[in-house]
Amino acid sequence: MDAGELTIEPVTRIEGHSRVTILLEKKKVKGARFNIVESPRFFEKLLEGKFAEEAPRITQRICGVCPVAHHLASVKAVEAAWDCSPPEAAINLRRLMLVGQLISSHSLHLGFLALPDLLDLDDRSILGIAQRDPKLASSIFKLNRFGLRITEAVGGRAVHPVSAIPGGMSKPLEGELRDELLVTGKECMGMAYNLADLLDETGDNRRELIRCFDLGRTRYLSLTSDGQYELYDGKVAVLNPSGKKEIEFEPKDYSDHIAEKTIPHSYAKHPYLRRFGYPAGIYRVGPLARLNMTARATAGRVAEHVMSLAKRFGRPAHNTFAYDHARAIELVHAVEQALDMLTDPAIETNDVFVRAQPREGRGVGIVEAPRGLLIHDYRTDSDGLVTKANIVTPTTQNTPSIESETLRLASSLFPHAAGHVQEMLSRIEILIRAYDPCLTCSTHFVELRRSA
Amino acid sequence: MTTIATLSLSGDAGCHVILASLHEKLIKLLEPHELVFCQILKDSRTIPDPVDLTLVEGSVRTEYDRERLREARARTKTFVAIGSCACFGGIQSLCNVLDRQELMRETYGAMAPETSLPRGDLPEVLPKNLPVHEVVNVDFSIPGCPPESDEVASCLQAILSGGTPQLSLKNVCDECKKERKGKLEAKIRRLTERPTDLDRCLLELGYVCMGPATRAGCQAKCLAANVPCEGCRGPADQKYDQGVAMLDALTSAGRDAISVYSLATMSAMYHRYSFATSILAKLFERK
Amino acid sequence: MGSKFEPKVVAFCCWWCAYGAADLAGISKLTYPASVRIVRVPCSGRIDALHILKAFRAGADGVIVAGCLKDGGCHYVDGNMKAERRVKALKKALDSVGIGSERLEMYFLSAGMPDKFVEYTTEFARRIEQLGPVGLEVKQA
Amino acid sequence: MSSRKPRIGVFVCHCGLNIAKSVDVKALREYASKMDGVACAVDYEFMCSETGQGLIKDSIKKHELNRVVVASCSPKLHELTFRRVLSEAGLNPFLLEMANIREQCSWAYLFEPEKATEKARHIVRSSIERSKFLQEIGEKEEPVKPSALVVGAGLAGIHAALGLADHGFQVYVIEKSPFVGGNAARLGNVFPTEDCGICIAPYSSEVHRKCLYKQQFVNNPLIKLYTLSRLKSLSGYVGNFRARVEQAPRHVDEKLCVDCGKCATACPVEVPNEYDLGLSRRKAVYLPLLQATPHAYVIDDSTCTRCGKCVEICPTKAINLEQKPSIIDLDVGTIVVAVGCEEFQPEGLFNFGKNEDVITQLKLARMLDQRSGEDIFRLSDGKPARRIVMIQCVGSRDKATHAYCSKICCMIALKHARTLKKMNPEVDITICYKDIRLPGRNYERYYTDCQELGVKFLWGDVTTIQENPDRSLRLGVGLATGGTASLEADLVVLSSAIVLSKETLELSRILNLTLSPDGFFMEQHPKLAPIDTNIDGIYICGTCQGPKDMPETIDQAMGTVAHAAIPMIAGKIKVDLAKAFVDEDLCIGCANCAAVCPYSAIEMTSGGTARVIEAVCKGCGICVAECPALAIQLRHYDDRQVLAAVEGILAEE
Repeated sequence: MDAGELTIEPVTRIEGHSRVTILLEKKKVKGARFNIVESPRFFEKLLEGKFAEEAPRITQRICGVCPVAHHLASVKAVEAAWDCSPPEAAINLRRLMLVGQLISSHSLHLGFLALPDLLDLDDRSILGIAQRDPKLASSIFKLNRFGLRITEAVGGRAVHPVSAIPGGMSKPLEGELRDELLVTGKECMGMAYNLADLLDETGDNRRELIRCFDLGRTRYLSLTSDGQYELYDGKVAVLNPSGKKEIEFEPKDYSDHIAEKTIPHSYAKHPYLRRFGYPAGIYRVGPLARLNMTARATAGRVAEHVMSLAKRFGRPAHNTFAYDHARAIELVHAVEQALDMLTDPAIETNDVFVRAQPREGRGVGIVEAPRGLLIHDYRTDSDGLVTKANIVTPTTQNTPSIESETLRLASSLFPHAAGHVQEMLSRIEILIRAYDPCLTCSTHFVELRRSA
Repeated sequence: MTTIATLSLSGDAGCHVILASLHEKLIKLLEPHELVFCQILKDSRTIPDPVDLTLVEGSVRTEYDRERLREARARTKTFVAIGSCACFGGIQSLCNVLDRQELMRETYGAMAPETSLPRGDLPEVLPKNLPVHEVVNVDFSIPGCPPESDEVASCLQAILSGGTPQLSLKNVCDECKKERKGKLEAKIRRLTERPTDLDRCLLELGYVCMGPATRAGCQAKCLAANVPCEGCRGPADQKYDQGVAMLDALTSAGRDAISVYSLATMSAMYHRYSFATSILAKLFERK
Repeated sequence: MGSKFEPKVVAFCCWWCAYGAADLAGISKLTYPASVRIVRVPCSGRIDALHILKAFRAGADGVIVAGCLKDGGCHYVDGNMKAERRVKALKKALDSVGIGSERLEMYFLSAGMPDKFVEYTTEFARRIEQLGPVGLEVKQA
Repeated sequence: MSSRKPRIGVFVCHCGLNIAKSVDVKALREYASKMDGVACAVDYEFMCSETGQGLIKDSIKKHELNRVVVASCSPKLHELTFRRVLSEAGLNPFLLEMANIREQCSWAYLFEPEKATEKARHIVRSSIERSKFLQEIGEKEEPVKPSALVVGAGLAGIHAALGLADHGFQVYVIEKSPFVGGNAARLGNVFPTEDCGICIAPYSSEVHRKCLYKQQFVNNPLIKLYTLSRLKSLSGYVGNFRARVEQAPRHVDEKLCVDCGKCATACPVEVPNEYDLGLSRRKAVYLPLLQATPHAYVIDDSTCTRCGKCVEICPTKAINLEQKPSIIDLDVGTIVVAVGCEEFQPEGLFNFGKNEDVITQLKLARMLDQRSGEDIFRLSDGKPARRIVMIQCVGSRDKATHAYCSKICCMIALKHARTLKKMNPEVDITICYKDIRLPGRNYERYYTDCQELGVKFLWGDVTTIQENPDRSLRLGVGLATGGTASLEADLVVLSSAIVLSKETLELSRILNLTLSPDGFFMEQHPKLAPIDTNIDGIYICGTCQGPKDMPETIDQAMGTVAHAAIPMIAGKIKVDLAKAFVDEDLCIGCANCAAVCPYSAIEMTSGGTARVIEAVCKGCGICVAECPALAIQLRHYDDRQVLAAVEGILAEE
């Protein structure tokens, strides 16, 4: 095999359609492309002329895996545009829902997508896990169900919730639902610990595999509130490859810092930090970015795991496998947080809504989706209709890294891979999966700054 | 043993999330059968030929979608459309009123600082977004955005045992707990205000609630959360146009929101999920 | 071909008034454009938005809704007024889908007004002639 | 049968040359014969002739047709004929579709055969396409209760009740006031016969006069009268109405009361007598007039102090102050509405309400009815009224109040002027008018009499009215002939308009009757169905339908008797089922349909879904367009049928 192309199509066990192409020339890897062939659905254009208060329920259809994040980023954008502050109780419910989303999404990713590789199963699927370790499968299901159930209890529906409306929430959390969630939440706690331990063990067991994911150092971007872990509010911070906070900006100023580049071979675009240019300014978001950003984990199991992670990969951790471990750590933290919130009687507060007044304005709503920073940016007219919209999804932000790491991984493997092409391609897939890319999301990355 | 494939076209993978969320039920359901293709759960890369049952999620937006759909249909005995994208075109059909070139230009065009349009080996975007049945024959449809997990389980069970899936023939209002008083308020209300009377029918209060023209089976969950029905499950009888039915009902009730707001605004209310199949969308198809 | 554009106009006529007026026009040997094609309905209030839209879909270049006179002329009390509201809303919708509101019109007349029937339909058919074909794909049967 | 594959027979009529002259009927038949589903196509000179009908019947049998399209004249002419033909051939009549190629085609394009033929093709194609979706429609029978409700016991209501009772039907009459007679009982002598308004004999009565109210009405065993009663609600439909009536307490037992009057003597409360428009006074327990029917005292709850003196003194123990309102449910087959009218109170016009000597004609009627000498007197100071001015069209023919003509005010004014002149020729009477309208038989005599008696007629509008120091009034008149005139008057009498009372609005809502733009109850058709209403089984008569005089009122009352009797004599009504129907699975119970139905033909069941009462539905289909759930369809005009006609008429050839 001297020259030609190797392709993986479709990349499996990720959400959405992509193709990896490795270009070969003279027994060397010359290039790699990560083609997102998932169809564009033009959500930003679609929003134009629609009632902005409908946007939270429309835009969440961008993603069936992290609809809550879109739902909430959208409602925050509308509230920002209309200068409307929902009551504290509503924000608490939204935070709870976001944590629920994290639990369902992370458990889905770890159980259905990532673990089959890491456990090196014959049948690399959830069915294989169910066969090999029914107890593990059952705890993955329980965790996933707990997350979905939180979304349903707070949002009205398990997938595509409806309750976040400009001005707050359409309903409070009913007492009996809270009681039910507390009971299942406590059951899930142990399972989350076990899952995190399992990932930690994998770190030990599969050193050789993991070592090949040491593919360089990048910047990280996430929400943070005074150095603390944050999903819903706060500022956006940029961490440099050495772990120093370089930039911190208000969500509304995101476009001053982030620029986007159209990529010929993809329906997604590559974002980068303006200050550093492209491709130097590419960065990563998601679980690893959030953990790297967090100054200090509190005590308890979360702290232990964070230490273990730091010990294995340094701080900030750059090894892409660390994404999976970070995801498991976040899962533990999310279940803990959910239990904390549910234990506080304030979660049942009835006062969850203030009336919103449609007006002309622009608003940016940013939340941390399971896969990282999610930006919704709307302009509305005086009738409250959306005139322009821009949505930046986490996978879009990770795509440049996915592509450059694919190239690096392929290059490092290829000279030794003769005769083991399948193994090489499989590793590339494992690499891509670690990002938990959601390509249904990634196609909606657009800036609609129409030329005058 | 039945061989099963799932295919996702243009959509948000929500239907696959629902499938996954069947958890133990899914394992049990699949036990006597074989899942031969499911890009999101399994590593197989092509749909085998032949396959007994294919579930297709998502709508047809690109040439690539269309090819894969045709190929899957050709290889499949029983072909099931799952979710409202597959059944009615889904939410992305609201763009069907816009020109494709303009969409592409505005989406990828005037962008700072560098500008270029996607090209190369990317699939061509079709002039409009289509529901599956407008490209190939479909044996069953399970609508919803996403469909209810119980419904998906029972439909699959029915299909796998050789039967016909039963969907509710009633409308969402049938399952709604809100009280109707038989009096419509003439005011048009938007969800910028939460309903003042949380026990009262939202349609009567003036919200555009699609419950009357939408297939039941979801237990009216949105209504239980005080949010009007978005019509995500399509009409109970698929030969009807749910949005036009609502438009009719609301105009003569004096709440002709459509004469206040434009079609672009109201289509997202009346036809949020079914615009591609609506008569209004059909009227766009110029010579 | 150079031949003049011959529009297709569907005239939904309520049984009690407009249909009667059309009959009486014939009885009086009055003529009006042959492009006007009459569809009988019991009451103009029966006409769904769907019927009108489907008429356009099926190739109509213009649609007339003809009902009884206002202020008590309707055989079914106020079906004509309900139809009028629907037509108003639909005109807006037609504008948005690019067909143009001027291709849909509602007329009110009694069974004893054949001259009005002729006047309205002639005027409308002229209007559509000038507008030209709607340019829709005619649905394949 | 209708579910079978359509086998359509197309029958093209030449109508002599009426169709064949401009439509190429042979080519049309040929065209139709090639259409999908057409089993036979025939043309014939006159399809409606015996031979033509026979041709259709034979073809139905021979070709096993299950749909028939007749291309001929307007269905307005022969739809029923051809439906009968289908019935006789054993096909359901609703499997017929007519293609109107005469009125809407051959006659409209008489000299343009090509156009006519082409258009005929469109019409026939549309009919064929529509016929494919036609379905059999049956009919059903509903029983009709042989009883009637009459609302209002004035002149119209009494006559309607008597007529219906004469037919042998049970009649319930409800009247809101304590006594019957309505406005007619207050008018004194009435035109054109100058007899006493409360004693008019019905047309069918015995040779000598009897007082109507005392004799026939009260003694008729088939008439049950409820005074002080109001209709609260109505449910059901023709043949099977249920009316809920609330009766206020009378406090005096009608059967026990012997009219001794002791109670009234003992009663300490004295108030103006509304029957006399306050010209006389009555007690809280009272009879408004000696001839009152029912002939029993009544206690007026609003003024009674509950002192109990009447209870003590009543010799028959007829009085019960504790009596409570009662609810009565009446099951009836038909309803006659005869709630009458009121005289418009022209507050603010011509100093009415400010000056006691400005009165209406009704008050003058009461004054004349009570007269005891040759004069009537000013109400302000009791001096004889020697100069009287009447003003016509007050509140009538006037856009600011009521645009319509109240029709009887001219006659009332002339009647009163004549009576006054006959009482005292010295009285000076001037009538200011816009037009004098006297179209009734024997009415013109009043005009000539008045002229002979010296009544002055002044054509013009009264523009000013002022009070002189001696309390007399000075009127300025703008003459229609130009210039002005000035009149002095002791009494000014306003000929005020006829209007419906406010509570009639509420009644129209309860009965679901429509009101015409002038505010009166609306008849089904102004000419062809003047006593029928939008609701089958409910009829209207008298002044509640519009201003009219007594002969006309009685005409209408008799008319309602005849019409209401039709279903009750038959004992049943036939209902064809070409009506709306509800798919209960889809119905969401929003009640939109019930709200828009002009006939109250849709009721909500206990199961929360809508139900069409077929006997009431008139098949307009308004509900169908209205239903957001697409749960209602109209038989014979369902969506598929309408759309098939639309697509058929537009299809390319």
